[in-house]
Amino acid sequence: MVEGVSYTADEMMTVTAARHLRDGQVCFVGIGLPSEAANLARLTHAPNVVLIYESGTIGTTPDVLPLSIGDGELAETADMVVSVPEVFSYWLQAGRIDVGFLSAAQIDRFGNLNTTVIGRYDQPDVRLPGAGGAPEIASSAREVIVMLRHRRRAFVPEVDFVTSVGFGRRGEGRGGHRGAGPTVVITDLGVLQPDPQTHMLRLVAIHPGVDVEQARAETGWELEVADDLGVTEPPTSEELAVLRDLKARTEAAHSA
Amino acid sequence: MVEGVSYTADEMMTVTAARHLRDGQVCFVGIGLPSEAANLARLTHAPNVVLIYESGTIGTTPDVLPLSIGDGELAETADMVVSVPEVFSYWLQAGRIDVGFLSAAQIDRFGNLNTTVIGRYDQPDVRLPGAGGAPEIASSAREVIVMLRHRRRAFVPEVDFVTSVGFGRRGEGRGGHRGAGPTVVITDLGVLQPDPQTHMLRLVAIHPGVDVEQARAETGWELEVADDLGVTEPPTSEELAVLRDLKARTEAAHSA
Amino acid sequence: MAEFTTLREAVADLVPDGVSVAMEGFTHLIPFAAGHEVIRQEKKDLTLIRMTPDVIYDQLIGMGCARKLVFSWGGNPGVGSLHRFRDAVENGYPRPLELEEHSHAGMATRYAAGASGLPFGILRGYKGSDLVQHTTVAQIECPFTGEEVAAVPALNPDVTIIHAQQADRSGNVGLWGITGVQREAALAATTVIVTVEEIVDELDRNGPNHVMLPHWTVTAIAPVPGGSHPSYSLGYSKRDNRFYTEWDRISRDPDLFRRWVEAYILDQEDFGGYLRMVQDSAALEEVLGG
Amino acid sequence: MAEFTTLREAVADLVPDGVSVAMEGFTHLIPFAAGHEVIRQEKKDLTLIRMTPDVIYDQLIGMGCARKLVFSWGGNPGVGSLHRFRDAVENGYPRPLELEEHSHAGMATRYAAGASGLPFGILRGYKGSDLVQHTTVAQIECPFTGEEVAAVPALNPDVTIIHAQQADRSGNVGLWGITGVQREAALAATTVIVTVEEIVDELDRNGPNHVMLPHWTVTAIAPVPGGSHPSYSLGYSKRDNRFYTEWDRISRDPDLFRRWVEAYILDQEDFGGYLRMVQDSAALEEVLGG
Repeated sequence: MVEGVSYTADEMMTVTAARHLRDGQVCFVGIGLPSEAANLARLTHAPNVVLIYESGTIGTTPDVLPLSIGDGELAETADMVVSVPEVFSYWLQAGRIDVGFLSAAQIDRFGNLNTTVIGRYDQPDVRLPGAGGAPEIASSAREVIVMLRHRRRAFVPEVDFVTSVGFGRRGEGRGGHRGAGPTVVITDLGVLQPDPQTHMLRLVAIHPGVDVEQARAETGWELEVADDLGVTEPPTSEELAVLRDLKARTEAAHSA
Repeated sequence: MVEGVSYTADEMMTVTAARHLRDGQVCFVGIGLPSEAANLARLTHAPNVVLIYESGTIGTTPDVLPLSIGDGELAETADMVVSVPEVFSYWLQAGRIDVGFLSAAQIDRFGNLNTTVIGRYDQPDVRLPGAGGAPEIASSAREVIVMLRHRRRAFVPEVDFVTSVGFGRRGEGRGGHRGAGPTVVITDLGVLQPDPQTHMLRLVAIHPGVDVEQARAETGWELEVADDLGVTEPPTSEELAVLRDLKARTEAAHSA
Repeated sequence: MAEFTTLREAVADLVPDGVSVAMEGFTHLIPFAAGHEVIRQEKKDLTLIRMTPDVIYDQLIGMGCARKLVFSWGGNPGVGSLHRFRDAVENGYPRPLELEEHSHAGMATRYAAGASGLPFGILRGYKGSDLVQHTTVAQIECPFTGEEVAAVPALNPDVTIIHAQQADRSGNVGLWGITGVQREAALAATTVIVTVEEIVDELDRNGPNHVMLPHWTVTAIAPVPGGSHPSYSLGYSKRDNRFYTEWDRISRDPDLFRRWVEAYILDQEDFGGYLRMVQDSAALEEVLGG
Repeated sequence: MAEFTTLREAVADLVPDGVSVAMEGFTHLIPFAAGHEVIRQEKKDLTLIRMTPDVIYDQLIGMGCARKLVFSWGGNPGVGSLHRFRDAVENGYPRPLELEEHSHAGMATRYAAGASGLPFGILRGYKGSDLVQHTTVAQIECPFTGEEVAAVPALNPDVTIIHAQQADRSGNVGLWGITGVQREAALAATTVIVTVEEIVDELDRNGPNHVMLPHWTVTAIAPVPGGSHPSYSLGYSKRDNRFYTEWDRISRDPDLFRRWVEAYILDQEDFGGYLRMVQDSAALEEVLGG
């Protein structure tokens, strides 16, 4: 879209998330967009980023993206593979994770995440997969990067169920958790961060070509916008090339 | 001593202990006499006995006796080697051990064992090595075989320090522990077992050529003797041959 | 103590109706063959336990074998929902499904406590999550620092079933690659059934992360080559990603699902029959179209 | 994050007086070279931590480096007493030694809690043992069953020092054979120093029970071939059983002990000098006789 390089909103989201990782950081990664972003970082500016998947693969360097959290590729390219109890106790809970990635079906203005149910727990409208590793990633990782597509049904004033805590139902803060919680929420429209005082998520950057009103319209609460609202740098041609290469390799490998 | 086969009192003790193991039992073994006895059992009537040493070696089949609890031989001949935390949690504490062997500097009439201090804890006359794995072997193994030489200074009315509990200071019983405790005490003079009612150790068998008075004299409390006092079968020539072979191999290996 | 047997006999003898069963596997080494056998033998009222109930649990739940599910993440990995699981929870179809829901960290702690012979395990977790109001978790205080941590009850399945790469002739079981929580699930259980790709003279222990269950911790071993399909067995088979994608379509419609289970499981003698059928991609359209 | 350095620099920079230090090793891979370096640099007021303090801790205690010992079994394995340890406890010589004493199971639980970031760990243990009156242990109740279990405080050494077979050029550390509690001790510590037999291009991970510490969990790595003598490094060296027997004689007499430490440790530039000296069996008689 810019300078003749065309890219999709998902690519913008992935590239933005990748840029948030610094070289050498230890990342707890889930499947899907987080895995794409973390591996893009590893293949571009952060070659020494350490990727941990909850299946127990530590320091893994997959050549193609995993389709599941336990693909053989993850084990075969890992520095070490540990048991699932160990990955949660000696590695996540011990505070060894710099950055945890999370997604959700719903997020509220205080960064609380719902992956459990839409509707009432006992009689759900939609039963979602559940907690998985998320509650303890949310509490134990030094910081959490949330990635999800910016849609009004996902950005709700109050989540139906707090699976993983951000800053609490009333924005009361981190309640003694060791990690800093969701320091950034990256969407396909822009970037949100919690206000240091109120803990309420506000728009701090929009992606090129996106209108602030669009972000407001897709947010279920009255979205605050930072005074110094930034505009994300569009993906470089290198970022795009590496990402597309990775996805093409992945596609080829998984359809084989 | 009998039928022209001569043997030592220690050999009699080891052979007696070995006979107490049944094929297929899972044994938690310490260094020294227990290790001798357990391996003798494995090399004679109990080829499928499973030996576990607290260094984490599970199903080990050493060709020579280990000098330390962590000899390389133990790891190299083991079915598996696990970490020390795991050997105590997933294996001993979980109740997977049929028989635990223990020794001690002192034992009292209720089978309580002291490996901590002679004298007062804060100002000991003799500081002993300490607990090691013994307290939890004493509580978690299905039964405990105690092996120690029968001397008045070791067989005391009350131990100076209960490192590992037998039937309690006043013989009150097992206090909710899962294992049955010391079901047999094997010495170089004979065999003692707790009275089912009083939990007091009494002499149930003497070794050939040993006088009951000798056992009484070497016991620091008034030793009860079973009405049907048995006499241990002397070592067979096969038992002796296998034991001496094992010890000769061991000596040769360790002095090399 | 491990007995060599067939999967049919193992399930018939060792998995009575009403017991709690963990069929564990973290994407890798999922015991699909065992799950099919449970369906084929029409087991009822099971409490199914698993951190990551996936397609095989979707099949069991869809066929009404389960009364209750103990779990921490129920989805089709990399694809989306488990539709039979959702139907049971959202609509009570084909029967209501009681849930006992935890986080992964909580489930892993529960299994580890079970394997350790402890009544409970502790972790930093659950705090601030609404899970607290809907599951069995307690806060306890550190007697030394006063800090609060979460306590969760030990998990000791009546039966744990896993799939492994190898067993040797003594019945020692070897598995490697992503080993998940299988060792804890097995050591926590009263009865342990293991299906294996292969029986070998000596376990292949070259390479890191080899995990063993000694023969005396295993109840029954049944060789079922390919027994983890559509999951995989590192060194033996690849994950059938296409199957997972197709499952979304098969499971969405209760009638299609039923037809699929009849053709691929109930009408088959054993897992070998299923494996022959999934080779034939035309068969699927015929079954679902019919 | 692992820095390659010399053992001298690592001890000088990372082991200040007064810290708590765990030099772990369960008979195998005992970091003797590191212990000698601590003696050579005359470190003071250390809290020494170890499940099985053996000859190297006897040397440290005998030289007055330690203020306190946290342990579960203090003996010369397969031989008998640690005489310098006994002298410190029984007679306060050369200085009093405070004891914090546990069982093996308790110490293992404490390290595992430390490695897990928990304030305490739980186990079935201590009940009925007089240890309860002399150490830090509490009874806590299972919130689900009411059963009582023991709680012990987490153990988080300021510094853990271990000896391993290999490190690769990125600083990943590999060890195998009997691995004891080293992984937990390292993961529980603030600072981790590892001496290794060899630096290799790629870790040799063939064979079971290979354990790794990734480079980003290690502070400093120093190559010290033979650095575990008289303990051993599986695949590199054999246990020097004769040394352990001789130690009984050396350590029994404070003067012999002092002469031995001067000749074998203080007068040597580094562990290489010690290793050359122990090769020469005549040297010992000369030192002890002199």
